[in-house]
Amino acid sequence: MTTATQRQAPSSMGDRYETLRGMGSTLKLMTNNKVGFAGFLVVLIILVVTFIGPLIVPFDSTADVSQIYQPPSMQHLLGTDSAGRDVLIQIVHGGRDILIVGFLAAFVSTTIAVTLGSLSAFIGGRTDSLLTWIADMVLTIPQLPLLAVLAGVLRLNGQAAVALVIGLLFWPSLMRAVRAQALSLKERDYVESARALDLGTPHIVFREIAPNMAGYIAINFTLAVTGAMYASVGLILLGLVPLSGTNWGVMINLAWVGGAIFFPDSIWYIMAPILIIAIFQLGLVAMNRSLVEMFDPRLRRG
Amino acid sequence: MSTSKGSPIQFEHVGRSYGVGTQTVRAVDDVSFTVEPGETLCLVGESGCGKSTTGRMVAGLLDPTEGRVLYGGRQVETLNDQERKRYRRAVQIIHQDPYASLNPIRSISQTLSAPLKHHKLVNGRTELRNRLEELMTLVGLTPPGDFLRKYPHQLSGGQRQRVSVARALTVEPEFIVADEPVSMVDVSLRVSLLNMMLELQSELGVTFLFITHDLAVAKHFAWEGRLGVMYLGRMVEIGLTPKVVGEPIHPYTKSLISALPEPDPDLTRNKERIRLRSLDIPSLLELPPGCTFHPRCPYYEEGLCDTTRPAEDTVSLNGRLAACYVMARELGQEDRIPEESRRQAKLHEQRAS
Amino acid sequence: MAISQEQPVAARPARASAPALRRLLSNFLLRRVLKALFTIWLMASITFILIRLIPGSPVDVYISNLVLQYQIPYIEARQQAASLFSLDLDAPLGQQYFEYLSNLVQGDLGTSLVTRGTTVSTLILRYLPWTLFSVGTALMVSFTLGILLGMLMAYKRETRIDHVLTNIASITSAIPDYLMGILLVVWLGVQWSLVDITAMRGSLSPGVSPGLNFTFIRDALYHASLPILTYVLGTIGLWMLTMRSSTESTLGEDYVTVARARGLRGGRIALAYVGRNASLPLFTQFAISIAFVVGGSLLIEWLFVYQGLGYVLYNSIQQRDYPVMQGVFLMITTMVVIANLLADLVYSRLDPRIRIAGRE
Amino acid sequence: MARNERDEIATGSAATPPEGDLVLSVENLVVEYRTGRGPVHAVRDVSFELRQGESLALIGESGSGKTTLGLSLVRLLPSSARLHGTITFYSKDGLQTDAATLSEEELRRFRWQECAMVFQSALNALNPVMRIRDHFKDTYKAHQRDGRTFDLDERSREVLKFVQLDASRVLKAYPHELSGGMRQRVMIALGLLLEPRVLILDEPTTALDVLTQRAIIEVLRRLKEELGFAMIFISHDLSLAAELADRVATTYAGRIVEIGDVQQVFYHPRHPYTLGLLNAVPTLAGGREDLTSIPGTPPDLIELPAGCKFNPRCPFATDRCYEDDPPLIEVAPGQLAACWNWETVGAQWEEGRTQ
Repeated sequence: MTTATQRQAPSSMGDRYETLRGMGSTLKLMTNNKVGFAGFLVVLIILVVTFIGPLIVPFDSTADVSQIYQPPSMQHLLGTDSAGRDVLIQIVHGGRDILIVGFLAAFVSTTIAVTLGSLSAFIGGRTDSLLTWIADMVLTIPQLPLLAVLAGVLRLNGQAAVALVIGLLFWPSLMRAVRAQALSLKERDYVESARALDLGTPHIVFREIAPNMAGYIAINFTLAVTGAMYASVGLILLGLVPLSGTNWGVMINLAWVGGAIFFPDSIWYIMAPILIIAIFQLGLVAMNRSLVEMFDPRLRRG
Repeated sequence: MSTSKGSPIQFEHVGRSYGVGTQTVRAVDDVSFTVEPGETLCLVGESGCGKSTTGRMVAGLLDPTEGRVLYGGRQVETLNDQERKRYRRAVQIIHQDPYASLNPIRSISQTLSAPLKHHKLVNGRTELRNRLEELMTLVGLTPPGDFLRKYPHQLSGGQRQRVSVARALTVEPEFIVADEPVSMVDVSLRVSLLNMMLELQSELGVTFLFITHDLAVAKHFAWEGRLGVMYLGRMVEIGLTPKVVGEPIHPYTKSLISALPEPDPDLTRNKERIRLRSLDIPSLLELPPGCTFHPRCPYYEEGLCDTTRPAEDTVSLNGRLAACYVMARELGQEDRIPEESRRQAKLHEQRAS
Repeated sequence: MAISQEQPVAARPARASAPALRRLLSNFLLRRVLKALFTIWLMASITFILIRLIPGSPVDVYISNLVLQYQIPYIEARQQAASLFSLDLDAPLGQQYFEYLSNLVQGDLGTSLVTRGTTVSTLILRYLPWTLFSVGTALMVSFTLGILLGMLMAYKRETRIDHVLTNIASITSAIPDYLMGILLVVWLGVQWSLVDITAMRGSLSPGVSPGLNFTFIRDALYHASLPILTYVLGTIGLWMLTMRSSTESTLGEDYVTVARARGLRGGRIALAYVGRNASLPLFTQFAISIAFVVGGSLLIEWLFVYQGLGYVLYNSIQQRDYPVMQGVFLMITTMVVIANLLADLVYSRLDPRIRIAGRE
Repeated sequence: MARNERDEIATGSAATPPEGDLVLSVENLVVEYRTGRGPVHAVRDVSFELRQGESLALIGESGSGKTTLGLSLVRLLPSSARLHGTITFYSKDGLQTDAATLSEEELRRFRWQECAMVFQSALNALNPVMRIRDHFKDTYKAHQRDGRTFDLDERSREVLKFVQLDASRVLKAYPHELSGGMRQRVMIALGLLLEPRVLILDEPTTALDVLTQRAIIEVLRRLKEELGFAMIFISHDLSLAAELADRVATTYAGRIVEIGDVQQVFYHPRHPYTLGLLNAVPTLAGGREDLTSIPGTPPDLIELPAGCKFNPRCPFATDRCYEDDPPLIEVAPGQLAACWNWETVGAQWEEGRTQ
């Protein structure tokens, strides 16, 4: 039997101390998976660059025709674009829209999925088959074409609208996963004995079941962010979403539509937005490996 | 047996059926019995015979689809909130699988403190502490301090089952439903778990409904209580354990006893064997007509056994019941066989002779 | 793929609803078909509502354009719009909707606003095969390759090849496929100029007419190679990772140990015991990915100027050619729904436990 | 009637095992698994022999390494396992093969021809997506080239009839369409297909109900008496050993702690663990027994104590038991026990018997 590694204070402390100590060791666990931790750092850095960068680095879009497609140099760390503007500044200022849409859409779809998934699992019967049926149906609808049609017809302007529409389309697969997980947890013996002990539904949902699903939901949330970014950048690329100003999607669109790709030395300008999006998505997926371990009961507080 | 303060739980023609695709499956079919306070009733039967479903209905965790469940003489559905709360806490359950019965992410002290704090059975931290240690000692997990801090995956199967029992005791129940509590624990450790539960019964006067597939464990645990044998959702025999094991009446009980191997070479190799007519259990989806054991029963008589279904109390000898017409005739209770079956039996006799 | 079959046997108390209806509904196949039809109907209604009802809807925009630009009187503009949209704009809403549906059933999806006279159906018939061809081939290649590589990774667990393939799989499945498409064009086409991307534009070289001859097939493949490569790169990672974990758990099953104990050859075990069982869960995922990949064709076909349905849909959205947009979108959804149906059938044939249950 | 008096009237059918020729001999078998927490000593220096027509029961509980022992005989261990020692199979024509040294291909051909296995959970011992008929075909095809040719269909029906199964219905069925008992009987039939000399059965009856278990025991008994198979039963259930075994070995923490003829081990045990097991198993016959458990918890095969591995739970332990691990000592003709104080153990048991 593994004895508890760190010496604990006498356990006469209340539950609160137990959860605090738990949180501490949970965060520590994030570090012990190398790949996961690396992913976590990447995501953190990009978030900082995107949301704090613009406060430090003023936006300057002065075009300078003599300086087009410059390779990275001291003044332009990432070189310049087709109009001679600094690429780094565009990257720093270009993330906000994309990430907001990504996280907002993921939040919307995760909330819908968790609510409908748990409802469907706990109520069962007709509600369960109806909700699963709806989820299955939405799953068979190709998301991008519907998004494109909606964007074309409805003039989606502003991140909130785009995020909402994406969120409303992306919840089914997560809902089915949450439902399956909730169903299996609901049948567990310790939930039945909690019912026998008359501990009440709030205790069962938030103390017995939710903690076991937290990891599951966190992992699916990060996947939802990647999915939402896939869709939003896609729409921007197709020019169907009139997002003003510059963002990574618009940069790629301009580079592609403007034919910049045919100039060999424009490579830095094209690669910068593509790489930042790809690296962010990779960071999220890698981070999941730590999330898996963070929420695995055997490792978490062993 | 110390006088215990509980109320009896009574089954009256209780049934539970499920919709499987287009058919309905009767997991429990017209079962009636009463468990008196302080008593031990043991339910034995093969897998799929409905003993676990019955256990959950006794514990009020599953509603019957037919018949009535009574607590203290009153039907459970008609209890008012206050009475229902008392019934809810009066009956607790212990599960079979030690690895699934404790929430893996909550420590043992958290698992045990939840009911104590929720129902305000203790006030203040020190009283909680003492009650936790008292419970741990009751179930034989000493020194308590060590175990309270641990998590389920740090304990062995036997230790987890003891925590399960301690959790059931937190609300001072009158009645414990133990669903195969020892079948996943090593044989050499089972007995200490059974003896611990027997001590609890004599000390606290708790009523036990003990569910198992192992007749020998049933005999050991319920020696002073009663034994009920179930087959395909029905109670085929019930009575005092020494009688049911010593002189079984229903052919199914006889077959179980004769089929069970004993840990004693000479005894078990020379045991008189009952030849069954067919080896395989019929599926719950297509139950044979009349007595559901007739396709396998060595005492089968055409017409008599496969026309109507024997009621639970076909044979009734002061509390000792068995659902079998052949045995009813043998024991001189022929009048309890319904007219329909008697006529069919005569018909087949004439045709045969 | 939405088989609700994996729902645990519903432990609901038995109710006496009409047995005939329940027997009908419980037939696995019929339920699938009903659901498919309902999805198509729902999508048709959504596009109807979008096109017709939302203020500032495309019909009104089209009418106001005609009035402003060509000074056509309002009434006449309405007639023109009605004929193009094959809608009677004055009739009460319910009647319009009913008419819209009946036209739909007869395959009349209205005519294109931009290219006058060509009906949407002809457009679809011309461009649908290209999407089917490119997406279909890509899915087949990616699925089979993904399964084989996945099994290899599971058999060679924790070796160098496993680590390399796992990393490749996780990278390609994380990065959006259209970004990889762009990278292909930029690096293969421009930077290393290994591929003449300008020649590869479009789905067919000029002057080559479709027919069962070698030149057509070679040319079609040549044009479709980059889109197919992009689709494969976009989906193969997921198959590899899923198959790897599924194979790993199957290798731990008793029947594999028993097969080895029975002295069966490694190949036989890998194929009939491990492969078949491990690939089952992938079929459910295959159906879901159909919707994803077909949807993605919108972007990939735009990227490579590959004239399939996705490309037509893109153009119709850009040019506000609503009838075409409506018709093509419906066609894409129908394609996905049918593909899901087929995947359901294949899955139920493969897993006897489902097939038998389905027939009860 | 207290259990111990009954053996006075020891009629007992197979008193001493038939003197068949040697079929299998295992010498100093050691198996270790590499894990994160250090090596697991699953099998620690086990030796025994098996003769034609004889059945040996290996009885042990969790942490005894009995399943590893079974799997190691046909080298079916996972890659993380290391195996030392010799496993010699003697085929009918006197050829001796040491399974420990066989190459992969030789091993493949050897398995099921010489030594077949029946596993515990019959449900997933059969390939869920294949009919039973194909399982027989696979087994036959795998050994066809080694000269084992016979009419597959006829042979399959023959072995299925032997285990009382309706061949026509079973052959075309899928595993999930058969009950637990039927699947276990199919596994036994598959084991007989190539007429191996040794049949290893790992917990053959554990996952089954009493009546189905009885049917399997009857089949195994006929197998032994009519077809003269040499069999090894691996189980935690003493009653199964009492029913079918000629010789019984109790195992603890990866080693055989006592081995002997079934009458000797059941009625004259000499090892404290065997004693503890016999006193802990409830029986159906007779009145209520005062049963006692073995104290403590099952052994952790990674952190084993010094000396005798049973000392933490042994009421007879003396100083010597904490220092060195006792070898198997002959305590009676054909009976060995690994205990320094077997005399006191024997004395206490025999004295308990006479009360």
